Amino acid sequence: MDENEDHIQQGIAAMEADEIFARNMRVLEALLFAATSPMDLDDARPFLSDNADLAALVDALTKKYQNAGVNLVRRGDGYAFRTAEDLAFLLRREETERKPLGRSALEILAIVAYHQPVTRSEIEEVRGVATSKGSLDVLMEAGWVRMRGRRRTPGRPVTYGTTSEFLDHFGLENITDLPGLNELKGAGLLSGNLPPDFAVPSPNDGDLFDNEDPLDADDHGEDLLSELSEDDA
Amino acid sequence: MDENEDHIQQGIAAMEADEIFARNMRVLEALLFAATSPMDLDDARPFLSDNADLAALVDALTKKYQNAGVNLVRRGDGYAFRTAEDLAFLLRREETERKPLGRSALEILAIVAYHQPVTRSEIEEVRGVATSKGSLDVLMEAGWVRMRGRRRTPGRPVTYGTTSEFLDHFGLENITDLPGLNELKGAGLLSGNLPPDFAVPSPNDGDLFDNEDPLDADDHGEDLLSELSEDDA
Amino acid sequence: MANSGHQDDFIEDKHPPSAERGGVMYVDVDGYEGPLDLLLDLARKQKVDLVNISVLALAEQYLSFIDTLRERRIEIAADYLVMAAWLTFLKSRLMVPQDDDGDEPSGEEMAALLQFRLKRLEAMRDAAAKLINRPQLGKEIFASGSPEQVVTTKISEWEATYYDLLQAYSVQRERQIPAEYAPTTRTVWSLQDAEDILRRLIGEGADWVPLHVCLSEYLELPEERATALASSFTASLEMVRQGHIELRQNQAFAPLMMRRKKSDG
Repeated sequence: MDENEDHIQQGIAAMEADEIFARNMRVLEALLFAATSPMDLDDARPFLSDNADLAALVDALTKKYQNAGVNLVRRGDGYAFRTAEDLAFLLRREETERKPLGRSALEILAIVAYHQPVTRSEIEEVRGVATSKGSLDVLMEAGWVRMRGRRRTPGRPVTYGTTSEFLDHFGLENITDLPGLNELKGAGLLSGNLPPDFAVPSPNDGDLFDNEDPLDADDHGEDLLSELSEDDA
Repeated sequence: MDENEDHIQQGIAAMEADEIFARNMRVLEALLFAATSPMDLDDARPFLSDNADLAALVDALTKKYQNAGVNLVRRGDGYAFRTAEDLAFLLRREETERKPLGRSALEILAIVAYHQPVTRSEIEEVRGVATSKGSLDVLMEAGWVRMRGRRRTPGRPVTYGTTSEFLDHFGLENITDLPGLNELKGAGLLSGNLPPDFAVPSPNDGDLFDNEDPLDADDHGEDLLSELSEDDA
Repeated sequence: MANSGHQDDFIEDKHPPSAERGGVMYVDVDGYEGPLDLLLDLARKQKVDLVNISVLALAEQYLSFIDTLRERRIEIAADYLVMAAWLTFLKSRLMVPQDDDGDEPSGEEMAALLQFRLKRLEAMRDAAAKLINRPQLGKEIFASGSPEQVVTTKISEWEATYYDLLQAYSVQRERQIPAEYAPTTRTVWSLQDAEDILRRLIGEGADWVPLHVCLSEYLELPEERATALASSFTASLEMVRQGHIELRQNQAFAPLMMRRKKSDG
């Protein structure tokens, strides 16, 4: 008798757990569908059952949409539904809102992405040419590049990095998914002026480095030294 | 031999048809997801295989999302993904703001409470100042004051009274629990020096009085006479 | 995603047309983004991998290009001249046999550095091309086109206490009580009034008279009793001080007797 009842109880508990999981999945599905930009899963917590297993939910949801016309994708710290990549050709439409990036802006974007955190003078070192003020502004206006902090070196130059919108726009799960990153690292081409056999840094769009200070709230990146030199010129 | 081959051919054709259908479904799914407004199915035609059975596709897609957090729904002439109705609460946030009731609103409320059924001009008579419509609106929005009916006198002014929410908020069981003249005096709220004819009415928040008419269903309390006089002013 | 065709388009299409006519290279220096860009373009013309490039040949091409520009009196930005000076130095290092003092970079080291910088710039251009050739959001990949907004409704919850309500009622009802009050004038005897009255009552007689008998006419009025007693007593003390009258009391609580002072003439 007892054993039987136990089994029944376990059965009921399992059923309930299944129902709760299914409901959580629907809630997460609805929240992710309703959002345009990637959503931090923690933001869904208030709407899920207590102690919901977020990882398991995302896993199940990702699988559910694996072969659909819409996929659940990871973008940095968040998740979002996006149309399937293999339908790209079919769905392709010329973007009208954004002006295409100029050659130099795109080059700077790539340098920021692969070398971040990077200062303006380091960008200039790679390109061998002064950076016109507009180029970085365009990238920041597009929402792809941000000021991360200030390097703890003389002059305290502003450091730049990419944003989560950058990941989202170019369909990258993480900054380490940049195309060709490993080859570049292997070839020692991300190492500044270090000889190739030194430890090669990886791009990092997250936390500040040890040699970076956070920006103050009222620090908008005006760089006294560079402003002065520009005024002089 | 021939028959066998026929079967194989049919099998291949069926397989291909399935694949085409599945692909069309994915494309439609992606298009509906990305559409900025409910999509006319005909707009999907250029993206689908020739002679795709739109009705069958929509049917299959509707079924697929039937129990999901998001449903495929018809909106006007088009279709769109929308949050499942039972999850609509996910998209509604409520914020309650606590504000102290203003002095004049409080005074009007008190007069309505004691003198109900009372017209606006009677309120003004007791207060000795003009009553802005806004104050009465605030009280009605708060759910404490309601329009009871119209007084059967020239101009047919609206009569106001209190609601059961009013009783709830102030912890009264009945409107007659409001303290009378002697109790107000006893509590020190009214001074001893009152003229002999000073009276505190016994309030009534129940049925219409004999000289009150019920409000018509389409009567929202607009007061013809006072509107006119306000226009003149 | 990136195929080399795309990439070349993207890199090359904004470059100025450069062509060799009659052995002379015409290049618009304004079309280059700095000396490194120019060097990279020249290096590509060697049609070998950057690893196998002849740095010496590259330096010579660069210097002769700059010379051409100078001959044609084209103004050249300082960046290009700095690079020209550096390349001249590099060239001399490469051509003159090394003295092994180790302090100065050798020609080979300088050449390797140049190669590194060219390779890195090229790598970044390739990376940029690969990036821009990825399917982009809003172009090939799409987010939900009609996201459902979270609607926040603000509910005002009014606060008022029962006491507030009753007070508001009482205050305004009282405010509206018609102000038809008759001022109740309290009679108060001033000291001067009391003195005048005492003088009159005592008259010219010099007999002892009890004070309360003098005042009996006033003491019967309840509203005047207190003030009449207090003021006349105080006035009488003053009058004693001034020497107009005399006061006498036989024992505590006995009637207070007074009379005109004899000498007061």
